[in-house]
Amino acid sequence: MIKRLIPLLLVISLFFILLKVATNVAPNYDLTGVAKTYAEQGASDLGAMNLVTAIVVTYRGLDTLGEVTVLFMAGTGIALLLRRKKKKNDSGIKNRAASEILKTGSKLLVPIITMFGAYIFINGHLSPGGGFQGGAAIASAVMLMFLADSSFKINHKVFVLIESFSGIFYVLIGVLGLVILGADNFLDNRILPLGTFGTILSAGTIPLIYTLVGLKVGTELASILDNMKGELE
Amino acid sequence: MEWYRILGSIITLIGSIFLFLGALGVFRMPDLYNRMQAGTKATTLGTILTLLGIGICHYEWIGQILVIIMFIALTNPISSHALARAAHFKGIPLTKGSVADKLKEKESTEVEVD
Amino acid sequence: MELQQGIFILMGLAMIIAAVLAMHVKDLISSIIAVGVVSLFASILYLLMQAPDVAMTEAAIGAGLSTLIFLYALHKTKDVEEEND
Amino acid sequence: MNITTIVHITGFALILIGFWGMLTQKNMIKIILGLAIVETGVQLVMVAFGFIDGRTAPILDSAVELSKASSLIVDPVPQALVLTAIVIGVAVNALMLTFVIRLYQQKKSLSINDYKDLKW
Repeated sequence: MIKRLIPLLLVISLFFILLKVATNVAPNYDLTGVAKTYAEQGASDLGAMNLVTAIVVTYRGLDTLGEVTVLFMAGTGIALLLRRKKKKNDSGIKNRAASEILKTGSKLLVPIITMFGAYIFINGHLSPGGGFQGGAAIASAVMLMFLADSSFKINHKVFVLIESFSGIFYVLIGVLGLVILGADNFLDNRILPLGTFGTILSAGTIPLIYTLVGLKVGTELASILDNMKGELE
Repeated sequence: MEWYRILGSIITLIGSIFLFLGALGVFRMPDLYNRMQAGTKATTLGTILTLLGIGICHYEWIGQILVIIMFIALTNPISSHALARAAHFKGIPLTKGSVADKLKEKESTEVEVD
Repeated sequence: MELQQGIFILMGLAMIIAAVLAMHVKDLISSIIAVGVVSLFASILYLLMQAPDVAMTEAAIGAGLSTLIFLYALHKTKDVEEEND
Repeated sequence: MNITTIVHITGFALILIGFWGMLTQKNMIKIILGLAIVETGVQLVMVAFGFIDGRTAPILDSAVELSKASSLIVDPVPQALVLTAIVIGVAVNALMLTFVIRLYQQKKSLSINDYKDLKW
């Protein structure tokens, strides 16, 4: 009884705190503070059509770098904790092979999904989407291969290479901002010309950075999936 | 009203009728395989027709809509096929009135060959 | 009440019901699928709230990858049990 | 009742349900599922803070006039924050599930009551 009572009390107190929040928030009718500045100057400053991309990649670029680092740490921790033991042969459960339709269909779909992921992160500054969404789409393609073909294995060497090089280039682009534009300009996108507003080769380094982030996130999520999958078969 | 708008609306209406029939089939069919069959065939055709109707009404979007139709035509039957196969291997029974079970026959012949 | 608010209320109710089911059901697979449903409805709400970027992320990661990771973890913890018996 | 309030109520309800689940469930995977529900609720609440009725998405395409952009779009800052929060959330969930798998390999149990090694 007492075991149920304490959680109940905690949930009720949380309810009153949240009630206070809910009743005190008035819906806002205009942008204020930093959001107003971003909305007014984002286009002329950075040349990106998608303001969320502008905030994620440039205005708050350091946060994104930290976030990619956290993702990398989580992936490394998972790989470390679930490291493969010696392969047990013949656990008794045999996997049924996937049907021909499923194999052919997934082989047809995987390149299309990967291309769609690349399209998402290359067009991140023009349309909704960006590195994280494109990376998730690429990881979904790997997930489809895992589900459709139980003998499918990812090429770890290629994945590690892509992941580490995209990380290194991401930091290098940040440092180039310091070198070219002077202090306070870490991860500035204006080291490349801004170009014509609304075309694909515009907004300085934003497409470049988002491509690197997309490759990194995609390979990291795919490796997390691979590690979680393990040697079940 | 232009003629293509009327044509697009009619096609969209036919598509939504198919979608409704698919939903009815999921509700009324006796076992899992029949339900899955209704929920896949009817909704695939219904979705394709609905999208096509919208594409005819707003003809500047027809390119994107053709790509979406291709995706649906690839994914929907394949995923349904995989689900039905998995359900069959899991041993979910067929309805009493069914007359043939080709997958079972195929499996038994395969075992004999091995 | 306008149509838009009605849609939001329906979506919210569906999310709350799915969340309660996820916590209440004994079967773990149903529970995981229910959490995936909560994520899927959340992504629709993001789209209606004019946040397409967040909607894409939530649909791909929250409803897709996350569910699969949970299922893999469940499979791994079940697998050892069967071997042990 | 406006849309921000509706979504806030939904998000707060999700937070409470997930919190209650985290506190009362015994199965460790279910505790993590509760945390996932809490995450979804918090993200919904944060996006709803930036929502303004009748405005369009923060993408400055042909539908948005550049000079009047700040009066036509919703707040982009919470969206950017939530975008990163979702990706971090799934990484954290995966890491916690990894710990659960390792614990299970040690004691062959998913119940939180079996792990009392540090309890005195």
